[in-house]
Amino acid sequence: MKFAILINEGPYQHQATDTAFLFCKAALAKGHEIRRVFFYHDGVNNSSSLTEPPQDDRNIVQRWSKLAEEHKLDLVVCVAAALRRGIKDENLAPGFRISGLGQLVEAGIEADRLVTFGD
Amino acid sequence: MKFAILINEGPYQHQATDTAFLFCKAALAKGHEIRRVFFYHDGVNNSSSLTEPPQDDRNIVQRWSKLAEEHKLDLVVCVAAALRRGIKDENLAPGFRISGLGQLVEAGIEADRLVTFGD
Amino acid sequence: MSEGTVKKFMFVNRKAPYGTIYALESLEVVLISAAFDQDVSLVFMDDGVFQLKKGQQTKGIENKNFSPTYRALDGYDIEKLYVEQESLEARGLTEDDLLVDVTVLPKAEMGKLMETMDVVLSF
Amino acid sequence: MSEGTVKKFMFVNRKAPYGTIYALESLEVVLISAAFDQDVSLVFMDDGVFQLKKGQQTKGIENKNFSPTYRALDGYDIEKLYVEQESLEARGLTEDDLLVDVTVLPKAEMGKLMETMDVVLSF
Amino acid sequence: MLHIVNKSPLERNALDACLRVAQGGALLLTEDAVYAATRGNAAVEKITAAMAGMKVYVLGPDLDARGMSDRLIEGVTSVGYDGFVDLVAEYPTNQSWL
Amino acid sequence: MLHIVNKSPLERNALDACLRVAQGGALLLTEDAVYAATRGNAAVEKITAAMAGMKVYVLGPDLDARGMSDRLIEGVTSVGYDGFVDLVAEYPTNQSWL
Repeated sequence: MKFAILINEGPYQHQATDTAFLFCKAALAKGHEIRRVFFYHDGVNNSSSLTEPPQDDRNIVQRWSKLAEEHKLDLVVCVAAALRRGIKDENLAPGFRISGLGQLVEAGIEADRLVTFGD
Repeated sequence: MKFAILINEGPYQHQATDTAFLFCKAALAKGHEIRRVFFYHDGVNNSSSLTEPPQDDRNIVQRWSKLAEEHKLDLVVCVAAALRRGIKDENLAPGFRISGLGQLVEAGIEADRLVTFGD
Repeated sequence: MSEGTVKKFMFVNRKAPYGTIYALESLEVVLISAAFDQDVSLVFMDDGVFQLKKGQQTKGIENKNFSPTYRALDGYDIEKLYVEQESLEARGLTEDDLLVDVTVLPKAEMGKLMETMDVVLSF
Repeated sequence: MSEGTVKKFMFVNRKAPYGTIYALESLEVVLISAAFDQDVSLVFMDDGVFQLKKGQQTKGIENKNFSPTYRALDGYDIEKLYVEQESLEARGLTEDDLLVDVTVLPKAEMGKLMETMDVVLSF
Repeated sequence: MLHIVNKSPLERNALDACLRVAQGGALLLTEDAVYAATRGNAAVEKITAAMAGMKVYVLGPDLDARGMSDRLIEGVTSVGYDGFVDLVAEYPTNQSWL
Repeated sequence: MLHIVNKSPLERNALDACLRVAQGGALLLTEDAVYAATRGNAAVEKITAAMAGMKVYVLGPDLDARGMSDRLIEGVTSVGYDGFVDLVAEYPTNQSWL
């Protein structure tokens, strides 16, 4: 089945992005396809290449980049939300791309299921 | 009177930082001193030099930088929270500095009032 | 595959304006969805009904008043606006307090409407 | 001026652990405050009481279990831990469920204690 | 002391927690909390009851932004940001019920 | 449809809103919402009442993280992330009550 994922909160502050990540991993392990992960609102902060969590903590951004590489995931960051919050190509982590909100609507149309993670 | 301010949420997502800013402006206009503004949790995102809000919207980061310049405000961003969220010297807006949590406790000790703005 | 596909999208707005950005950024998604010729419904319940309150004046909080945009939805062919009756009542509001024409539905009807959707986004 | 000043600091924890980062980052402030030789009190009320629940195992959510830190507060001379009785009761918890020794106070006593503070930080 | 609440009374438990514990002093409603002091809101009873023991203020600019200025209940005082500053100065301690 | 709630029932109104409007289907409690299905929580009655009309699930890893696994009330099914995926696949639509 084809899933699309919407993530509305940033890394560390809320658990939403953790839950989304573990959901995606489980879906992929079951053979489902993740059509697109769309980052909106503070969710865009998940794509910052500059985050540096403590050694003993999970690295949320790198985890997304790695999952994207392994499974050819399409991680899309909303451009308008990103500009508001200071995410640009210069601090965009590998595997993410910046694009418009139309990518979210398109994912909703093309996927069999859209699941939202937020606050 | 000497005030210290604690801001726990990022720009645009929550109104907390707007309220804090307008509170500071009003306090300064009344002749009070702002001993320090401390940015914690997602509040550290207020210091990103890369934010670019739409033309017709307020520029929250620049507004803080400007107020700091005009009134010699001490805007301190918590280093641990900042690293977690991708705020570093390279994307730190003018007028902010990155330092430890001790600066918050110290501000609480030295100021007559500490006011928290968050979610 | 998206060519010609028409899905029923529902945007559920449950948060007050200005306290957080969800109301504003939700509206941005709604406007974009119109360009995709989808079947779009907007729901306002809980504090989301406050988004439609007449008379918003945001100068004092130095924030953008985006409420006039709700009046413009019509021009984007977004005409299905639903408000939950119980939410209005708990906040002392009536249809007359709202910026736009809406269909007021009691909670159970709202729940049934949700069941008919393909995609539900909640803000 | 801060040299030698001792203020009464109260940290009010009202949020559950893991759902948001407030509990963890609040703990970081508390530990720092110990280094400043202040008079520190911690309050746990509403969902904040869940921070002290025994038996937290965070491997499944791939998150750091920071609850053992509450047991270490003692070593930092942070010994004034207060829990609101009504909050415990509404969540089906008793003192036996908590990781550390606390003083349980009914709501009015908690309110009176707050009134005696110099600085109150709420997370 | 001064209690500050910035959350909608029908969405979060912040106002309830504050009113349960607070021992007099003053209550300032800001941001989404201003709805609590508007006519017809289900939380009005709580505010009215609280007024017996504490002074209740609301941040006017937040009421205006939300189009609720003409619905402020009686007995609650609307202040601007300068009034907010005065309240913080007036009470030796304050707490934001986040 | 599948209703997903991730907020504590005693802090936010998300669970109340969901249960007020939902017409059957399933309810999955995740993150801080898992407390709603634990013995002694003031929200348990609501969950018990909801079970008459819908299947109720809880995300097990979130229960474990919070030290509440031994307090899950009867009649609620604990699932892992794979079970979460299965539920999303099983129901044609889902809604996260944020």
